[in-house]
Amino acid sequence: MEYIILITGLALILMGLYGIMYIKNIFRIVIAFALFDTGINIVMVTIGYLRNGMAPILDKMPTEGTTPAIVDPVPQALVLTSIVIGLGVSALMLTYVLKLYEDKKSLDINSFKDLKW
Amino acid sequence: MVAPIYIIAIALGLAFTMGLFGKQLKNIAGVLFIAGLGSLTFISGQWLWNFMVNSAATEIIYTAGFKPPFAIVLQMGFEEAVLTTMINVAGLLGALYLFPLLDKKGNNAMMVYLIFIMSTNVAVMTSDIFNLFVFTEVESIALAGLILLTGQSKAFQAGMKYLIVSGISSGLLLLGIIFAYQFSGSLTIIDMINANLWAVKASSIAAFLLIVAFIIEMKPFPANGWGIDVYTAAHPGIGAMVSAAGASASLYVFYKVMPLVNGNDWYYFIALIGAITFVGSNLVATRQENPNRLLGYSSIGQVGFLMMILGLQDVLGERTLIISFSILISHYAAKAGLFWISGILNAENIKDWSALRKNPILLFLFGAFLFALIGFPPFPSFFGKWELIMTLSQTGNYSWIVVILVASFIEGIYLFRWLGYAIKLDHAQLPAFKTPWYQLIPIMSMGLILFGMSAYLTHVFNFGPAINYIPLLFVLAIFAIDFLPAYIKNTVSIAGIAYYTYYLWPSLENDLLRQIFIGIFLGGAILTLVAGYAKKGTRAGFYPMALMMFAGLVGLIEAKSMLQFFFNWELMTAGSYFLIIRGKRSMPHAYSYILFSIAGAYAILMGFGLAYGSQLNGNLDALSQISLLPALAYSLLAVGFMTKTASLGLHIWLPGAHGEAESDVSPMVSAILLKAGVFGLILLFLSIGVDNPNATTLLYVLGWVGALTTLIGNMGAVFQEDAKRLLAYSSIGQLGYILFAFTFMTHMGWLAGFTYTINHFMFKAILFLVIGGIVVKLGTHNMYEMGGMIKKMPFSFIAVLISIIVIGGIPPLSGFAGKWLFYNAVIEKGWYFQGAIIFFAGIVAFLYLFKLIYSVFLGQLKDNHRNVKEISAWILIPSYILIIGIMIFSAFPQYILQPISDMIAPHFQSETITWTGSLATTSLGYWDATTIMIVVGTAFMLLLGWLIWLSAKAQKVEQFNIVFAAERPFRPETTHVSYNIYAGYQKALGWIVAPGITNFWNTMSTNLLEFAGWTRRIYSGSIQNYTLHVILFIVVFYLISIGGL
Amino acid sequence: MLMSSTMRRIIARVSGRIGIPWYQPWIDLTKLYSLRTQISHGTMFYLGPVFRLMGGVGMFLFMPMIFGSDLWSNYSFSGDLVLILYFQFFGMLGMALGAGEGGHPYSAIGISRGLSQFTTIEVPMTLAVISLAIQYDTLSIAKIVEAQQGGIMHWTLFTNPFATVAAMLSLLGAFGHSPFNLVKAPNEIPIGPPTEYHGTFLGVLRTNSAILHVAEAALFMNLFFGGASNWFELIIKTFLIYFWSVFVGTVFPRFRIEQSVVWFLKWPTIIGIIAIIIYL
Amino acid sequence: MLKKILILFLLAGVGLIFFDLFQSYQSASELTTTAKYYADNGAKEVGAANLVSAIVVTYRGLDTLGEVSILFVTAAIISFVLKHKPEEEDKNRVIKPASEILNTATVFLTPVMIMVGIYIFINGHLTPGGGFQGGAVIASAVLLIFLANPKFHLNHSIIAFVESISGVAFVVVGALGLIMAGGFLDNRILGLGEFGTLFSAGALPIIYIFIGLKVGAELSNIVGILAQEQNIKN
Repeated sequence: MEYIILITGLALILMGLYGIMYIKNIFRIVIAFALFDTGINIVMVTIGYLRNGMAPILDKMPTEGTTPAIVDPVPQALVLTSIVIGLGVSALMLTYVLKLYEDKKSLDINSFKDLKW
Repeated sequence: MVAPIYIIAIALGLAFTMGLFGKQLKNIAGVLFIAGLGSLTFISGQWLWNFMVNSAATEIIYTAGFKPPFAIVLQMGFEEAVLTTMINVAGLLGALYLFPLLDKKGNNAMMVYLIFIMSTNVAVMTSDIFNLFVFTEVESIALAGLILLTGQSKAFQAGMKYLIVSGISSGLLLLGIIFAYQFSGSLTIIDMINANLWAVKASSIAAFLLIVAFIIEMKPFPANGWGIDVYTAAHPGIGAMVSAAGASASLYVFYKVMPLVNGNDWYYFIALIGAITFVGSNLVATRQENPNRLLGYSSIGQVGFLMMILGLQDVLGERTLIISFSILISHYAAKAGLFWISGILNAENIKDWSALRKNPILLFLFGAFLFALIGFPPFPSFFGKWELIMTLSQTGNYSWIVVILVASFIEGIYLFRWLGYAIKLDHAQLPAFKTPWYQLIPIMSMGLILFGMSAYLTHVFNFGPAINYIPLLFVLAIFAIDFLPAYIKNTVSIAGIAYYTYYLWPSLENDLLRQIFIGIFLGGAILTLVAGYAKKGTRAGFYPMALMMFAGLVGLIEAKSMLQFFFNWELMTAGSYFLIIRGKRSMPHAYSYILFSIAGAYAILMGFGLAYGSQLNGNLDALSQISLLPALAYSLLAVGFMTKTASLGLHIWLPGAHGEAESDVSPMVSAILLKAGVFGLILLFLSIGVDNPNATTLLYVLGWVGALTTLIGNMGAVFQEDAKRLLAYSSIGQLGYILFAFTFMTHMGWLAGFTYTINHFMFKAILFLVIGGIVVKLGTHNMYEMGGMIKKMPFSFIAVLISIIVIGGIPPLSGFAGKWLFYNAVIEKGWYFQGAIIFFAGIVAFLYLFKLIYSVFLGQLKDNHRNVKEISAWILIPSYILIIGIMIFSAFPQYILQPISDMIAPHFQSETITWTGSLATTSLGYWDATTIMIVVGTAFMLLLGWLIWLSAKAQKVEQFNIVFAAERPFRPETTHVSYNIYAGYQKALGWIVAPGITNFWNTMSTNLLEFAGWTRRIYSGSIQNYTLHVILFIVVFYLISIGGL
Repeated sequence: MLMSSTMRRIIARVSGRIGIPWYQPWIDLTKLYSLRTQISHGTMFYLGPVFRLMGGVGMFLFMPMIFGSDLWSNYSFSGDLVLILYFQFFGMLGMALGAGEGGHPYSAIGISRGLSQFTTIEVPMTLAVISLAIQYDTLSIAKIVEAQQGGIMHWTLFTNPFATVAAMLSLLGAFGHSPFNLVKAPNEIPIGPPTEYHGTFLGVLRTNSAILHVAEAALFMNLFFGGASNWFELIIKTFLIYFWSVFVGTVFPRFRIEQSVVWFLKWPTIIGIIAIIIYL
Repeated sequence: MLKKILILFLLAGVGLIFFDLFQSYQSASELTTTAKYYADNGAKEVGAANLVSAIVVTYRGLDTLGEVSILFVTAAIISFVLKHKPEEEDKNRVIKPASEILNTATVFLTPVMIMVGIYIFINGHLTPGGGFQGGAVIASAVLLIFLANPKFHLNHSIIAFVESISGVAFVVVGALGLIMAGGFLDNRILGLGEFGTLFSAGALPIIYIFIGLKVGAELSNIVGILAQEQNIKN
């Protein structure tokens, strides 16, 4: 099970990279980046997965010496953070795209080569 | 003590609060902003103080009150204190600098700036890797915002590239973190390190992803186009932040996480990447004209350098930190300062930096920053590099040394071109610029930091004794009174030098060699400075630099250790560079001079490194038994010194540099400065010793080089039309004699060498003084525009006449001593053919000597010179003092040569010269200077008397009364035959001086630049290409490091 | 003086004229010394001839003339072969400067040519001298002469033929007769250093050139032809050495400057190098 | 074309890295030390049923602070980049009015969504969810409004006020933790209360409320500014 998810995540990352490097439309590049991010997040969640563990939400205070059978809560916490960060980054990117478009009236990535050498 | 956690609390609290202030309360926001940064600086500063003074223990901050690894832990140790202080100081000054801009953009901009600084602090302090990730993200996003402060479309493009690439690298970082976490079961860096991730392949990939992400953050060449664009597009004030604060932080972070891959090869790879970056960025920068982008390349190069040092930490051991710090702090202060200056000038092209001359303070700081980057004394980077090279060669890592030196040289290529532009280019029609206090203060404080750290690190490295403070302080004093008129400073300088000579002399008792050179250096200094009285005005900046050069020269004499020697060598180089570049058209020549000098200095440095490595003691006598690659070491040292003596192949800088220099600078650099190289060679040869198996070939080759240098130099002089260039070429020739003589390693040879050294000092000083004076008087360098000066300037004529008799080696004057000794030495040594070349060259000298004296003093007086007067007495006085010296040396050479031969006798078993009174005898021949003088003198008088008796009735006639086909030439130009009078000779032998060597160097530099231009095409400006580079970098690095390639 | 007249006779004979009587040069000289009007272009112009003459006289003074005679070894104790070699320059330089102040273009041209040619003339000479120094392991002329005593076969001419040839070739240039007389082409145009000189000055110069020639001839005699032990020998030998150049001069056309420069760097130099190599 | 091949080649390289990663990966059989510690003591120490929240807010509260500041910075940047004076907008820009359904839905749903959001972050320590999730829901409510009425004007000053106050409160609570309890962001400045009830887990819910408000405000702010951008006359 978790292997499949892992593969999915990794595949998503690759797709994202492909998009970033190949697609010409800058707006779609942002989408591709989001894809890449999602892939990362999926991988992260998968790592925390534990066979037949429940969500890390306890219904009662665990008794001494017995560890509740839950999945690893840490990656979930981390993933939460990384999602938010990704959100921020993509919001920022979109703003950039807006401004770039205002500036050149074009979404083609090749029209933004003013800085070189 | 305020807990470091308040850095976060205060910064964030303030940032959040600022949202409350609207337009109306903006001023309060501004005040709070600065105050907040101030308090950040205070907190980190007090911790630093706490560590340095009370040597407190490292402070651990447990957030949420739980022990690690279960909660995030910050750490405030000594290093963190240093780094955070650096960051916050830069942040505070930068905020001051940027304040108007931030103020214009409103509270939001200030918030972003504040959070940028805060997150940089946390990244330094945290010891939890995920927390590190979070705050580096905060940092990069905040930066992405700060880039936009200029609001230009370029900024948006750069920001986009930056966001995408850093996003990708942080994604990889996350992958690495999560897998490393699964393996180590913890998120604190230390636990991950203890888990030995690199040991198992599974986790080694995680470790790889972690490290590669951090490496990408440091913009390795060539996967760094995205980073450079940030420097280019962002406001220079932000560039300063990125380069000073950001780079320092990311380096420290890298240093923290490096142990994650503490595998056998990993550090090697890291060092390699660093080296490639160091070389690559500097190389590409050589073609750059935009100041900010140039600084960007240079920053990345420096970061690469530091990365390399960190990668070599296994080799460097406990020196690593101090070395890297000394490099880092120079980079920190210099880059911040330079970026800020750039912000003030706001020029698109480094050529426009000549506007800087309108503000001397900034110009001075600019120079200081550049020299700090290159690693000149007394700046921290100098000691850092020295320490680094010594340690590396001690451990036999020569290839790394080569890399470092090559890269530093390339760095010099563009930095000094830049400096030259700033000092020389015309700035008349450049727009004026304002330097408001809030922008000046940050720059000046960075300057202060730089100098302060220099002093501090000198103390830390315990290099204090290396520096002869008295002259340096004197230089500073002169600099302080630079505004005074020239003659006052002149007097002060002369007095100072005279006093120092007096003070130094006792310490040189029974060390004739050093006495001779102190005489040449300081005596020459005084004489040439006397000529300076002829100059009017303040001559701003002349005296500090001249004295700096002389301080360096004195230091060479005093040097006991290699460090002292090198320190003063660099000091002298810097001073002379500024002297030379003062000339009107001397920008390109000073440029080539400094480049050759740096290259030479690095050769010397490497040679010293080998000596140190083999002897493990820093004293100069370590040179005498070099066991590591001795042949190479000696060759390097020789080449290094020969860059100063302008020997064949390394001579192309000299004609321009000496020819274009000011009239009293030429004698300084020609008669005095060149002798520094001679001094170095003498020291080298002495320590090599006679028939040292490692140096026989070297000496033989050098002998040939010397001979050919003489020929080329004299030949070159023959075909000059510019009087000073003619003298410059003759200097090359004379130095060739000297080099040749010393390579004999025999008694006679060395005696000849010393004779030539002393002679050349005297007559070249005279010639450059007088000719320089005449050139100034007549306002032209071209000899064919002069003529007939003998009637106007008889005293100059006599001075020149005497000195050319000396050069020609015509008896009875002292030049003949050199020739005679040479004949004996050559025949004794058996270097007949070299000897023949030398003598041939000696005769060739007559051609240019005649051309010089004839076309300047004889021939036809030009109409526009009808009423010129004799040159200034201030120039004639030193010349005539020197003439007296020549006369004494000619009549009674034994008084000088006999002690010298006693001095060098112990060094050579070869047959010596015996003195009976004034009669010198060798197994070959004999020579009695005094008698010759007397005979010639009397005979000359007799003949003169006879002629006078014969032609008493001789009458003076006008200039044009000549047998000119019964015509009267109507213009002097038509009958003054001077231009290219050796045409026939050139036809026959001109090929000898065909500018092959110059062409060679030109081709070299062109190719280098071409290559740079070709390399930098990878920075195509396309986001996707940059992403491509990064991915490519990652893949290749992976395949090499883990993929088993 | 006798030589110069005879030289001109020979030239004349070869070129099929009767030529001048042998006493002609003396007539010229007396005329020159007694000329009324004399002009000077300045101090250096005035000193030039003195320097020149000094060069010639100096060579005499520092060279042992007759082997074994203390009187006629002159001041040779104060300097060796090197001194002699470099003393030639003394006169040359003075001449050049004096002529230079004359301000006549021809003078300058002549000097530049002379110097150019001279540089290369000296190359074979230097090589020869070095070769001698190696051969006799001394630079003292007296010693060299001493070593050549006892029969013609001991002369350097035979013991070290290459050096001799090289030196003799360079002597051609040193005397400055055809084919190397471009410096002061005597016959057709009044060109060369002496252009501006006349009257007493020219006289001094003439005297000097005579002395110089003899001196150089004597030097060669000492170096290569076993020196002289009495006046007669001295005169004969110098005479012959001198005429060698004259004969050559009469049969060869004049070289242009670059030609002569190159010529001296070809054969004479190579021979000189051989002269050294054989002693390596 | 060549570029495409190169890209594919590179992706193959990255794929190789991932393949190695995947090959050498074996799924965890038991909790890591850290996780085990949280599972055992999390409830006891923090008093939150939702361990993730416990970690996010308390154990790794500093990260959360970082997150918040990221959103904050983003909002700030966006607002100073896309700041426009009102006169730049063209009032008479005609937009096709939103469909009836959307309008009605907006009217009904917006309050509900906001309530749900608030519920989510108030119960963040008990049930799945928390400040960020709640804030996001609120922001989506705002987005809905914008969809319905593109010319809707968000009162930025109020939003800024909420944002700032909640942010400052967050920091202050953290600092209180430093003063009154074990360290910065320690939630034990208040009693842990009875496990599983609303008023438990010390300051955790309070922090979450502030986070929720802040995130909500920031996100809606971003949405608002971006939405406004379309009204600018070019």
